[in-house]
Amino acid sequence: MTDTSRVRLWLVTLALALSGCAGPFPQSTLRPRSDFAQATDSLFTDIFWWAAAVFVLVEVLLVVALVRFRHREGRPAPKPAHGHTLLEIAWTLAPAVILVFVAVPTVRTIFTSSGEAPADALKVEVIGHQWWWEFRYLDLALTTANELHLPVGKPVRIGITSADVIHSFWAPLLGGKRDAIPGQTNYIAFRADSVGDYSGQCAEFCGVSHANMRLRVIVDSDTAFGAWAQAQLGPPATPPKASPAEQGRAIYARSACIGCHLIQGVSAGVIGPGLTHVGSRTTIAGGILPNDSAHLAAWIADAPALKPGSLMMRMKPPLSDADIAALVAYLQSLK
Amino acid sequence: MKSWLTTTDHKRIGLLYFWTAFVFFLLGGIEALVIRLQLAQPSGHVVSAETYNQLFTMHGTTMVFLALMPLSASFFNYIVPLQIGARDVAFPRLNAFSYWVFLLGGLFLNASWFVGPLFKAGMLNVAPDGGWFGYANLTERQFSPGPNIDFWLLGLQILGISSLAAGFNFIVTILNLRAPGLKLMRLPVFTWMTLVTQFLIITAFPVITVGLVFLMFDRFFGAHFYVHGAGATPLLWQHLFWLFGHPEVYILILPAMGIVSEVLPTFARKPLFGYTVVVYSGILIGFMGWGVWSHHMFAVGLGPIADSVFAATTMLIAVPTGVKIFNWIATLWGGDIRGTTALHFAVGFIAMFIIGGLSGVSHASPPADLQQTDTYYVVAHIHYVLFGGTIMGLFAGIYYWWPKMTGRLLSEPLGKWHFWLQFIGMNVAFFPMHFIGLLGMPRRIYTYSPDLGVSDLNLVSTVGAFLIAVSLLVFIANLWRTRSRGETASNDPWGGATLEWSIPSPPPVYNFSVIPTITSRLPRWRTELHAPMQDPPATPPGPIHVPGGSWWPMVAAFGLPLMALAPLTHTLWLAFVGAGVLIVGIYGWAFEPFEV
Amino acid sequence: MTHAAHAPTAHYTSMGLDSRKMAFWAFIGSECLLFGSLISTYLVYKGRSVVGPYPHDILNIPFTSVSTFDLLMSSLMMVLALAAVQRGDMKWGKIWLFSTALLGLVFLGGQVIEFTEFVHKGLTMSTNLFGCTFFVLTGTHGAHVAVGVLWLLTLWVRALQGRLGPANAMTVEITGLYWHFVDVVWIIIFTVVYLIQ
Amino acid sequence: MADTEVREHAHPTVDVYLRVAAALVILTVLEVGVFYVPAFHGVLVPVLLVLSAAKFALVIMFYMHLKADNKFFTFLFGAPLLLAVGVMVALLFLFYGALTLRGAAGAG
Ligand code: HEA
Ligand code: HEA
Ligand code: HEC
Ligand code: CUA
Ligand SMILES: [Cu+2]
Repeated sequence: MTDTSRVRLWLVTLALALSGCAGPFPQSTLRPRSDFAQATDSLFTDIFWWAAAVFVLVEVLLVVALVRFRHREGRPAPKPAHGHTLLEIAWTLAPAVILVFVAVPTVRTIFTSSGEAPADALKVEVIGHQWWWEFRYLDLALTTANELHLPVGKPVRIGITSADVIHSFWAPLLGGKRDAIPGQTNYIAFRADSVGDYSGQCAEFCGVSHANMRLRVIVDSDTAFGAWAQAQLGPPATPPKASPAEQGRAIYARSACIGCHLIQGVSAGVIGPGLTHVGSRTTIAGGILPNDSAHLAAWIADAPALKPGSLMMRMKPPLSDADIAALVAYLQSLK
Repeated sequence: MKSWLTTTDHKRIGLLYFWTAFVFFLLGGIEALVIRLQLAQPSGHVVSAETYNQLFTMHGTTMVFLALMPLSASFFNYIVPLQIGARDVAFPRLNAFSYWVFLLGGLFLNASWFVGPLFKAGMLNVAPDGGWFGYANLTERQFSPGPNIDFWLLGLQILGISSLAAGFNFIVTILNLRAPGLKLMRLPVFTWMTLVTQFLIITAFPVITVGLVFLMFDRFFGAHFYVHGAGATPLLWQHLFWLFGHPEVYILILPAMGIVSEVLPTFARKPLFGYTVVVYSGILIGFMGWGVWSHHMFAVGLGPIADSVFAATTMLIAVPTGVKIFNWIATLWGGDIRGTTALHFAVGFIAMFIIGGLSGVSHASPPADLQQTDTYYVVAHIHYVLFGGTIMGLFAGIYYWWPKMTGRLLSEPLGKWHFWLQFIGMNVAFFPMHFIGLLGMPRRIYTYSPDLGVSDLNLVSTVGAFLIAVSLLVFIANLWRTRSRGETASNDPWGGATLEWSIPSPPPVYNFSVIPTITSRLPRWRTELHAPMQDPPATPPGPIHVPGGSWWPMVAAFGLPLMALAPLTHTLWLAFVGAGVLIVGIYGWAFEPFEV
Repeated sequence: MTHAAHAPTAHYTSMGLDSRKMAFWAFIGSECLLFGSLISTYLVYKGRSVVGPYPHDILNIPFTSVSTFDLLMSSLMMVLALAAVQRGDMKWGKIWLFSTALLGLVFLGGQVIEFTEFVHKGLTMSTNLFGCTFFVLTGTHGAHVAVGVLWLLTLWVRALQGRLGPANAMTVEITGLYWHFVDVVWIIIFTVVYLIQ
Repeated sequence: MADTEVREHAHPTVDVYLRVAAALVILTVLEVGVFYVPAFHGVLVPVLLVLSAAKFALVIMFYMHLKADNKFFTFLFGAPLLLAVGVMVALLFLFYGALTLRGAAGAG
């Protein structure tokens, strides 16, 4: 058993014991699932043990001093001691030496995890918006929102930037966060080592709904990823004639929706997330709501009620329930 | 009443600082309790998202600028002149000015809770909501159109003036008003740390002032200092803020370290171990604090070289800090330790601060910090250093110097209750935050998903916060009780070594009936070379002239919030009125006869 | 603070230095960080404006050279005023004090003309980054000059009233420290902003 | 106290003040001159920095009396000044160095 897994086990067990529930901890930083996350995790483990040693040493000394030298009647007055040069040198040097052991791997890891990736890495651009994520696959000419699909085992390089204020892109199991800063692109690079559905969220305070700016990263097998990309590249589904979905498309096309959303061939808005394949996503609204009829309907009726401050304002005039139902049907058809 | 409003007596100003800051501390604490209530459960509904953001912003701002700094200032004011054998500070009226500016600045900031209706918004709607570090460009008008951020940036500018004025005052006081024979290397460590802190203040505050001025020009006059579309970068704000912000955290901790360095020797009946080293490491900490600011920016993409440099400088600070810790332990070692409440808090400081220091070192490693930054792991760090460190240290100071300041001893049994409840409470409240953060909960979120698996830990933390509240109620009860029933204090209830214990508790207005001449670092103790000094006589040999009060510092102070109201309400004439009041105040002050 | 507090009753001080002067040097140290931050910002944002006018389109070196000369001369007047007051020559003390203030006013006038001209040429605070950093940096300096002028005029009036004499030399000296510091800052600004484009 | 008092007031004479003023004017003329001479363009920045540093030093040493005054004042002024210069250099490094320091990955 490596050190890393040992401390992880220890910490998780302790947390489990404290929390009493058997959560899988979907955002734990102690369960690395990529080379990048692995590197930071083992670095943290190192530091943790050094810190634990210093902690124990200091607390033990403190307690011993307190117990041994507490006041007792009749004890002679303490000998004044003004200092001790050797001791001073020792406890200046000892921490310095420990710090060398921390600093060297730190610097090494900084350079190995600085976002450089092989040329054939899959390149994705992440753009933070108040309060949702846009993902652009640069080589695939493909854009999606809030749910990032990646192939397992392949190097990926993620360029992170923002369209408005500063956000921070973070999917803990896959690695550390990087800030999304307007006018600047920051990079992280990693290779996910197992298939799975990883959650993450915006980590820099970005306004009212910062708490509601979540995301997920879905790491697929190579084939599943290919199939997904293929589907996303296709045109939006055309609803069958006279279905509620077709009615929904008509409503969509004459509502305010088109001003903000993109559906290929239908509308070209850029303020909100693209909806061309919105039906294929498992969540909506920055990953806070499941993508089902009830939530979609509630969202379309009054987004800010579900997500304070949402820039998708309440529709004015309000849409009728029937219209909303049709819209929902249409959006769900956009697989 | 009038005598308090016009007072220029450092002791009274110290008490004013104390009570004002203590009330702000309770306010910040109540804000924290509401935060904890909201987070006690996932998807909490105690407050709205907007209110939550105002709460944590005001909590951080209040604790840092309105509670901890001025609580330290209350000891600078009360204790430092006594420790150096002075009759007052160098500029008594400037001192009063600092206090009034602080009070008005604090009221200005907190008025934002109530004045929503004046801005056509609800109550609890226009308080600052951009975080205590107010990151641009979120704080630009485009993304924060309301007056919220305006209150914050104007309020902080006002408070900065107070701190700067006090900074100059105390530097001169400590350097120039020492009693004869009190060489620099004989100064009590608390006074030394005060001096270092003042140097940090006068150098760090101008930087945030500039950052705030830029923000003000952006918000009010259409400048683009932090707007990337114009070629600028919001990162400039982060640099300016943390250039100030990191020295600021040492401004918060050094006075507490000074207090601990006074309390431990007194109750271990042993001189401070390695006095010189402790002093120099304090100076070094202050100096090194200037070279580490980008460790708050490890996620912004400064590049591997800059990250490495700042990681190294940051880690180095652990060395002088560790030196202090070891010297404190060595002070206890071989002593004859009296377990007073003050000693409990001082030892609590060491025990808890180190936890925060060590998590700080884990932040100092940039790759590790990429997983930690902006999570509750950082919140754990800051509360271990600020609560486990500064607050513990300040309480040590309160229990230690309260008899000197009021003439009555706080109750020891209640003090122990207070200590243990607070000690347990803070660990229950803040220790789980390490796990909460490592398990992936970001900071500054008003709601979190039950799926994260941190709900129970959060509930535990909330319980801890309320335990702290109970401990503070015990403390308040202790204060209350002591007012009338506390044991009266002699000159020197603890057997302290420093000058403040040689005069009555509370001291007479003139402090020292005769200015003492100092021959030793521990003037009141017998050491190998020195006999204890003679306490000054109970009555002064001749009349001592004490300056009367002055209204002008307060008048001048009122000019500042008036000026701040001008941009806030878009009323130009208020700016002139404010400037006029300030100028009138200063002229009145400059030309009134006043004998120092 | 200027007058009565400095009655000649020499107070004991542990460093043997005048407390006000010491406080003032600390203040000047603090101002170094203020102007340091402003100048740093000017420098890091140099050349990042995305639209004009750019510095070389608009800065008028001959004009500003004259202003610089003016400010340097005011510093000379200031030391002469101090020397006069110290030797008790209040006649010249008054003259030099007033000249210092006058040259300060001339400098301010020059700045007003400069700013107005820039605004006419299309450079305002909100035009571009050059505008932001230029106006805030030079404006902060100008504000310092304005305070200095007010202060000097106050001393001059006190002198006219006969309430300023050799006993107050320290007050004049401190005023001078402020005034020279403002001059020194301008020396840097003139180089960094105007000459190094 | 008396001796320190004397030291504090040992100010230069009017003569020195005048000569410093002359030096300041000459340096300023040089600065502006250098600015207009094309031959200097390659070394404009270092030359200007040296010249203005010289002016800076003259004013603080003679007009602000730091040269003759108590060394402690030099510390009160010099330490923050050094800090300010250090901060400036660091910031310039961080802003201008960013592209190259960040290496290939950061440069995009
Ligand atoms: C009192 C205030 C205080 C103090 C004293 C400190 C002390 C330290 N801090 Fe902390 N810090 C804050 C207050 C403070 N901090 C605050 C408020 C924030 C958050 C701001 C915000 O974002 O809102 C913060 C954030 C913060 C960050 C940024 C985290 C992030 O946002 O990602 C970092 C990163 O390096 C850091 C590091 C350190 C270090 C290395 C120390 C060191 O000084 C600690 C040194 C002490 C010890 C190490 C213990 C004793 C030493 C020994 C016993 C010797 C042996 C030890 C070793 C060999 C390791 N701090
Ligand atoms: C400076 C010191 C300081 C202190 C002392 C505290 C004290 C506390 N803090 Fe503080 N905290 C900060 C500084 C401090 N904090 C900072 C800088 C931030 C970052 C802000 C930001 O992100 O912008 C922060 C953020 C912060 C958060 C994170 C918010 C978020 O990111 O969303 C939390 C959450 O739990 C928290 C909790 C607490 C608690 C429970 C206490 C407790 O210890 C409080 C104890 C006090 C009390 C419990 C009050 C007692 C009141 C009474 C007894 C009532 C008496 C009433 C009458 C007499 C009328 N704090
Ligand atoms: C003012 C612009 C605007 C208009 C008009 C608008 N939206 Fe949106 N929409 C947004 C924004 C912005 C978001 C992202 C909000 C968030 O997550 O915080 C969004 C999100 C959504 C989402 C969730 C997408 C996802 O993957 O998370 C759906 C579905 C949606 N809108 C549908 C609609 C429909 C249907 C209409 C018309 C009735 C509409 N929108 C009108 C701006 C708009
Ligand atoms: Cu986006 Cu927080
Ligand atoms: Cu820091």
